[in-house]
Amino acid sequence: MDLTETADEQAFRAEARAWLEANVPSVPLPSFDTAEGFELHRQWEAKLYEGRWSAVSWPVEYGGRDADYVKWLIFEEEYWRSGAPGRVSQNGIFLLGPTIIEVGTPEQKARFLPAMAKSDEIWAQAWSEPDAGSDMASIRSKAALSDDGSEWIINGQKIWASRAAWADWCFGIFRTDPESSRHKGLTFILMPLDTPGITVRPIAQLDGDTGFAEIFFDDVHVPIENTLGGVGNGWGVAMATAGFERGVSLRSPARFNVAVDRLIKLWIKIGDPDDDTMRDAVTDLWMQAEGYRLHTYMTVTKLLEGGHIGSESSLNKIFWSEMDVRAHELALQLLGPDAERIDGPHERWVDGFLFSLSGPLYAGTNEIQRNIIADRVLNLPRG
Amino acid sequence: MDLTETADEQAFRAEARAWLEANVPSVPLPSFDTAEGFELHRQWEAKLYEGRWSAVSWPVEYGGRDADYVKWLIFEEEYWRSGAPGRVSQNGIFLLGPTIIEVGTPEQKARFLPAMAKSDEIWAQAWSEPDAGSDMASIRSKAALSDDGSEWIINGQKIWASRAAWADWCFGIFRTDPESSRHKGLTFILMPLDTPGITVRPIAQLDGDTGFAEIFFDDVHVPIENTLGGVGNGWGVAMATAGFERGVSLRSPARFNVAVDRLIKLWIKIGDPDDDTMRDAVTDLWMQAEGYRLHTYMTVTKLLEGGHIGSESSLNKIFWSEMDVRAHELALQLLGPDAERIDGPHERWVDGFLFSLSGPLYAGTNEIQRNIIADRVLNLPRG
Amino acid sequence: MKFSFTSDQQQFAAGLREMLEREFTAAHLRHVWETGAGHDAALWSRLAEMGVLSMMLPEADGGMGGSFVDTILLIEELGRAAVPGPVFETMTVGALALAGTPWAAGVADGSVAVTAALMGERYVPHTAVAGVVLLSDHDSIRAIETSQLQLTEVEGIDHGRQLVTFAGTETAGAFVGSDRETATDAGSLAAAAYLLGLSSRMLAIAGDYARDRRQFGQPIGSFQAVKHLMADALLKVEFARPAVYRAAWSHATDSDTRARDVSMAKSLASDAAQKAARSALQVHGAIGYTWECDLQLFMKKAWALMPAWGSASYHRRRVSDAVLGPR
Amino acid sequence: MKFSFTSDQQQFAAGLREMLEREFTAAHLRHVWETGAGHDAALWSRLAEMGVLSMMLPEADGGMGGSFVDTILLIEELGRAAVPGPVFETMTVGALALAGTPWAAGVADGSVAVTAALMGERYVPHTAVAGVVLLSDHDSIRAIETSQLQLTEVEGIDHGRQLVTFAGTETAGAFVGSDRETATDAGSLAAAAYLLGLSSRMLAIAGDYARDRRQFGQPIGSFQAVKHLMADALLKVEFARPAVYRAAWSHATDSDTRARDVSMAKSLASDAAQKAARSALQVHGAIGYTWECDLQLFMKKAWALMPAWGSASYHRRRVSDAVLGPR
Repeated sequence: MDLTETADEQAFRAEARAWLEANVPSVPLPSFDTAEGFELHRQWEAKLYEGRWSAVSWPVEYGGRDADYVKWLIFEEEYWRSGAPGRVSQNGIFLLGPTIIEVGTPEQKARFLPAMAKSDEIWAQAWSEPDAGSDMASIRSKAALSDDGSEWIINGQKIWASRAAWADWCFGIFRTDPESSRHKGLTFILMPLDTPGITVRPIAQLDGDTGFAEIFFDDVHVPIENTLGGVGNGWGVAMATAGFERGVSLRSPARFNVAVDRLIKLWIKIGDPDDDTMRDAVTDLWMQAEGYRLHTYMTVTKLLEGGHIGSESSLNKIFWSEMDVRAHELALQLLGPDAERIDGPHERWVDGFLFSLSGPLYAGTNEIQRNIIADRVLNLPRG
Repeated sequence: MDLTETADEQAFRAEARAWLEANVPSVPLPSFDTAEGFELHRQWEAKLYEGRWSAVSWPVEYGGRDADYVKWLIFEEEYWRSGAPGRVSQNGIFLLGPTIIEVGTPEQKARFLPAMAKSDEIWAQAWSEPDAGSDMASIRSKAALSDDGSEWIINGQKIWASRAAWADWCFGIFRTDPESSRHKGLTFILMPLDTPGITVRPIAQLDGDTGFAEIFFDDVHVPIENTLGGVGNGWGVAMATAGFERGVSLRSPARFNVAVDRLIKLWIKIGDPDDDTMRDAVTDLWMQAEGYRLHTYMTVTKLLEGGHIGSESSLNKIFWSEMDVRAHELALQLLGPDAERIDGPHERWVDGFLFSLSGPLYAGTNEIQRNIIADRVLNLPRG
Repeated sequence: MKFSFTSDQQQFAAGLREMLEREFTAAHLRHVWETGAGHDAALWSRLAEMGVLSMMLPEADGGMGGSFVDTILLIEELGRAAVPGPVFETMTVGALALAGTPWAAGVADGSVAVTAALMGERYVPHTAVAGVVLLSDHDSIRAIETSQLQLTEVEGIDHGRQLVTFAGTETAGAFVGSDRETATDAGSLAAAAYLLGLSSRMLAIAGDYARDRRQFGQPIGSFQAVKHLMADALLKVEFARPAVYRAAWSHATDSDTRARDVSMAKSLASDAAQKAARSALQVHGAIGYTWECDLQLFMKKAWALMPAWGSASYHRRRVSDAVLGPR
Repeated sequence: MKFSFTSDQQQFAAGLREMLEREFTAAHLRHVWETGAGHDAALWSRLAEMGVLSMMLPEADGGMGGSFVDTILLIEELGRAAVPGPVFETMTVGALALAGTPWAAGVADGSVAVTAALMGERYVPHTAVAGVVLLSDHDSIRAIETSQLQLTEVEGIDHGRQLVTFAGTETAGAFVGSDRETATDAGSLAAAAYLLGLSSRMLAIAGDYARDRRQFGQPIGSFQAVKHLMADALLKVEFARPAVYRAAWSHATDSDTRARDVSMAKSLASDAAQKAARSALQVHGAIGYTWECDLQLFMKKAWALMPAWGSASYHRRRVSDAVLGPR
C-alpha cells in the first residue's frame, strides 16, 4: 500500500490541471441534450482532442496517452474540479472505445477510434427495447444476413438510446439467430444513424431536454464488417461493456467529490452553522463521496495488479446513484422555497436533482443490481 | 369528528387512574419470562381482576366492564402511564378471550372466560411449527379423532409458543383432515399443558429469559369439547385472532407514547440540548408514537361505526415494530458506552432494545406483512 | 371521542372525486401545462358552483360556513387530481383573510382567486390567475390586488403553479382579517392535505403500471422488490393521514396545540410525498423519467409543495419546540 | 498510488483465517462465554506464537516491527472469528504504549494482555485476563497493573468482553509512551477493523441460513426481500472497508488527516455493523432471536463495540470538524 502519488503521477496531474485552466470555457455550455448544446460540446471535445485529453486511457496510436487507471482517475479529478463541460462523447470514448480496443479488428480500430477520439463521430448506445427494460436478455430486434452474406438487414426498435437525438452513430445488440432466446444468438453491431430505414424519435425527459430517443429500424442495411466481436457473441461483448460501465467509467468519483464540495460551499453560504442535523447530513455525504473515491482506487489497483471486476461492480452502481440523489435532495432542502425555481441562480442544483433521479433507473435499475449482488456476490439461490 | 372525551369517558379515565395509583406495585416485578416473575405477575393479574380491570373490554358477566374500544384505549393509556407490570395474561385476555366470546359455545364461555379473567389459568399460544414459521398455513401437527369420536389424539410439534414455559393451558391449530393441505382441514383446539403426552421445552431468547418454548405432542388425548369454532374451521378462527392481534390489541399505542416520554426524559437528563440531530430524532419518534395513537383512534372509531379491520392491520404491525426498534436504538445511542452494561441503572433500555428486536420478527415477519399490504391493500399481482 | 367524518362530509368528498375523475383527467392537467393557462377556468367555475371554493367562507359572505374539518377531505381530493391554480390557498387562507371584505363575494362565486406569500418567500405562485395576493406585515396580513404589484415571471418546476418575483408591496393593499399565524397554519395544513391526495395518486399511478408492465415474463408488481417499495411508501402516507385530519380538528377548534398539530401534519405529509414520488418513479423505471409519462405532472407538484408553506424540517422544529421546549 | 496489500500481508491474514476457522469455531466462542473465562488461553498463546499479538511491537521489544497496514487485515480476521479478550487492544494500543517498557516482552510472548479505558469510560473491559490497564491522564497515558486496581464486576452484553468498574487509579502506575490521541486513534481504528470482520461474519451466517432454510417451498434466500436486505447490508460493509484500510495507512504514516480518517473508518464501520446485525437477524427470523443461535454471539459483540472507542456519531462529528471546520 502506498497512497501517495508517484512523481510521474504528480507531473501528469500538473499537466492536466494547467491545460484545463487554460482551456475550460469560462461560461457553462448549454445542456448537450439540446441541439445547440450538442454542437458546442462537440467543439469542446475537439479541443480536448487537440490537447490529447479526450481519451487519456486509450493507446497513443489512437489519440490517447496510454494512461493507466490511476492516471485516468487523476485526470477525472482534475477535469471535474476545473468545471469543464459534461462528456457528450461518453458512450463512445468510455463504453464502445475500450470494447473496440479489446475485441475489434485492426480495420475497425483504424476506422472508428480516431474519429471517436476527435468526436467527429459521436455515438449513441442502443441497448434497451420497449419490452426489455431491465430484462436486457429478452431482446427482439432482429438482424438477418442478406442473401450474399455481405450485409445485416435490421428490423425492430430500441429505446432509451442516450444521445441518439443528435449523435452520428449507434451501437447495440441484435438477435441474429431467430431460433435463439435470451442471451444466445445475439450480435453486437455498429451503424450510422443516417442509414436509410432508421428513424430516430427523441424522447423528452423530466426536464424537457431530449437526452434519449427511440430508434426504429425498418429494413436497415448494414455492412457485415460492422459486426463487433463476432456473430453470436453479442451478449458477452455487451456485458464486458456494461460491466465496465457500472464498475468504473460511468461515474468516476471525482464528479461526486466535486458535487459534495459544492454542497459544502452552499451549506457554508446559506446553511445555519448551528444546525447539527444538516451539518451531520453534509458530513455523511462527504464520507460517502470520499468512500466511493477510496473504493474506486482499490478497484483500479486490483485491475492494475491483474485482477478482474466481477459482479461487485453492481455495488458501485447502487452506491453512487443513491448518493447522488441524496446529495441533491440535501441541496434542495438547503435552498427551501428557492428550490422550486428552475431558471435562477440555483438552476444547476434543480437540474442536477432531476438528472440524479435517472441514476437508480438506468444502466440496470438498482433493484436488478441488488439481485445481481445477492445471486453472484452473496451466492444466494436464484429466485 | 369530535376529538374531545365525553363525560362518561372522562369518568372512566379518572376511575382507572385512581385505582392504578392506589394499586400498582411501587417496585417493578421481575420479568414474567422467569419462574419467579411469572407467579408475581399472576398475583398482579388477580389483583387487577379484583378491581375488575383485568379485561375491561369483555362483557360484565365474564368479569369485564363492557368497555368499548375508545374506553379500552383510555384504560391502556392509564395502565401504561401508571408504570404497571406487563400483561402475562396477554395471550388469553387479548387474543383467545375475544375469539371465545365470538365463536365459543355457552359451555366454553362459562368454563374458560372467568378463569382467564382471574388468571387462575394463564394461556400460551401455539401457532408456529418448526417448518412453518412465516408460512403459517403449512402446519403439520395432527389431531385425529379417537374411535368413539370423543377425543382428539394429537401428535406433532409447535414452536415459539409464548408464555409456554409456565402457562397452564395452550391454544393452537392442528391438521384434523390428513388429506388436506394449506388453509383447509385445520381445527382450533384448547388443552391444558399438563395433559399426559405434552412435553414443554423452554427456549432461551436473546436476553437468556425463556419467553417461549417448543411444545411436543405425543399421543395427547384432548376432549372433543375443547374444539373452538368447529372442526375444519381452524384457519378462519386463527385469522380472526391474528387479525385482531396485528390490528389493535398486540401493541396498544399507549406503550409507545410512554416509551417515547421516557426517551424524552432521558434526552433531557443526559442529552446535549444543542444537538439538533438528536433533538430532531427524538421529535421524529414523538411524531411516530403520536401518529400511531391517532391512527389507532381512527381505526377504533371505524370499528365502532360498524366497519371492519382488513389487511390494513399489517400496516400497524410494521409501523409499531420499526418504531419500537428505533426508539430503543436512539436511547442506546444517548447512553453511549453505558449501553453495554445490562445490569445497571439503564437495564430497562437494554432489555427493551433486545425485546424490540423481536417485533419485526414475530406475529408474521415484517416481510410477510409487506407482501400482505402489496397484495391485498395495493392489489398488486401475487408473486 | 370520535375520529371520523360524517357521512355528509364523506359524500361531498366522494362527489368531488367522481367529478374530478370524469372532468379533470391527467390529459386536462397536461393541457393547462402546455397552454400556460395556470388553471382551468371551466373547472374553477364548477368548483365555485359546487361550493368547494367557499366551503370555509362564512354564510354571511355567501359561503358554505364550513369548518376546516368540513374542508380537509375536499382539499385531499383536489390534490389527488393535482388541480392547478391557487385552489387550496383560496379555499383556506383566502376565505379566512377575506371574510367580511368586499372580495369575499368574489371568492364565493369564483371570480376572485387568492394567492399568498406569508412566510417571507421570494416568489409567489399563481399570480397569473389570482386577483388578490396576501402578504404578511408583521403579525398581520395585507391583501393587495395583483394588478397593483410589479411582477416578473420566473420559471418554476410545476407548470400548475407559475411563479413570479414581486415588488411594490410597501404600502399597497388593505389590512384584512386573520392573523398571520392562523393564516400560515391554514395554508400549511391545506398544503399537507393536498400532498396527501397527491401521494395517494402517485401510488395509484404506480400500482396501475406495476399491474400492467411485464418484465422477465411477469407483471413487475409481482416482484417482492416492487411490492415492498410500494408498501413502505403506503405506510408513510397512511400514517400521515390521521395527523392531517387531526390538525384540521385542531385548526377548526382553535386548539392550544394547533401549531404543533399543523406542523406535525405538514412535516409527515411532506415526507410521505417525497417517499411516494421516489417509489412511484422507481416502479416506473425509465418511462417515469419522461415528459410524456403523466407521473411527472404529479411529482413536480409534490416537489414544489414540499418546501412551500414550510419544509418538513421547518415544521419538525416547530413540533420540537412544542414537545421538547424551545431550543 | 497503490491501494492494495502485499502478498505477504494477504497470506498472513489468510493463514490466520484458516487457523481460526479450524481452531476457534463458534462452539469454542460459546465455551468461553459459558465458562466466563473471558478469553481462550490456548488460542492466546497460539496468536502470540504466530506473531499476531506483537505485529506492531518494535523488533527491539521482541515484536514483529510491523505497521498498522501490516496489522489491519489481522484484526479484521480476529473480528470475523469474534475472538474474545483484549486482543485488538493488546495488539495496537498495548504495543504502542508499552513499547520500550518492561511489559513489552510480555506482550510479545503472550503473557501480558492489555486493556484500556482512554476516553473517560465508566467501565473497562477484559480485566479478568488483562494484566495491564491503560488509562488516560490529560494528554498522556498511564499503565497500571490490574492487580493494583479495585475492580467491581458488572454485567455486560458481550460475555467475550467482561466489564468492571474501577477505582484506585489516582496515582498508581507509570507514564508510558504514546500520547493519548495516537492511542485512542489506534484503538478506534482497531475496533473499526474488528467490526468489519464481525460484519462480514454476520452476513456469512445469514447467507448460510438463507441458503438452507425453506419457507413457502423455496429456500428463503431466493426471495427478493431477503436478497435485497442482504445486498444493502453488504453495500455498507464494502464501502466501510476502504475507509478502514486507508485509515491504517494514515495511522502508519502519521498523516495530517489521521484523526479525520480514523473517525471516518470507525463511523462507517459502526454503522455497517449495525446494519449487518439487523439484517442478519431479520433473515433468521425467530431463530435468530434465541440464545442457542450462534448469531447472537456476534451481534452482541457488535453492539458492544459500536459505542466503544467512540460511537458513530462521536466520530462523525470529528470528521465534521475536519471537513467543515469546528462547530
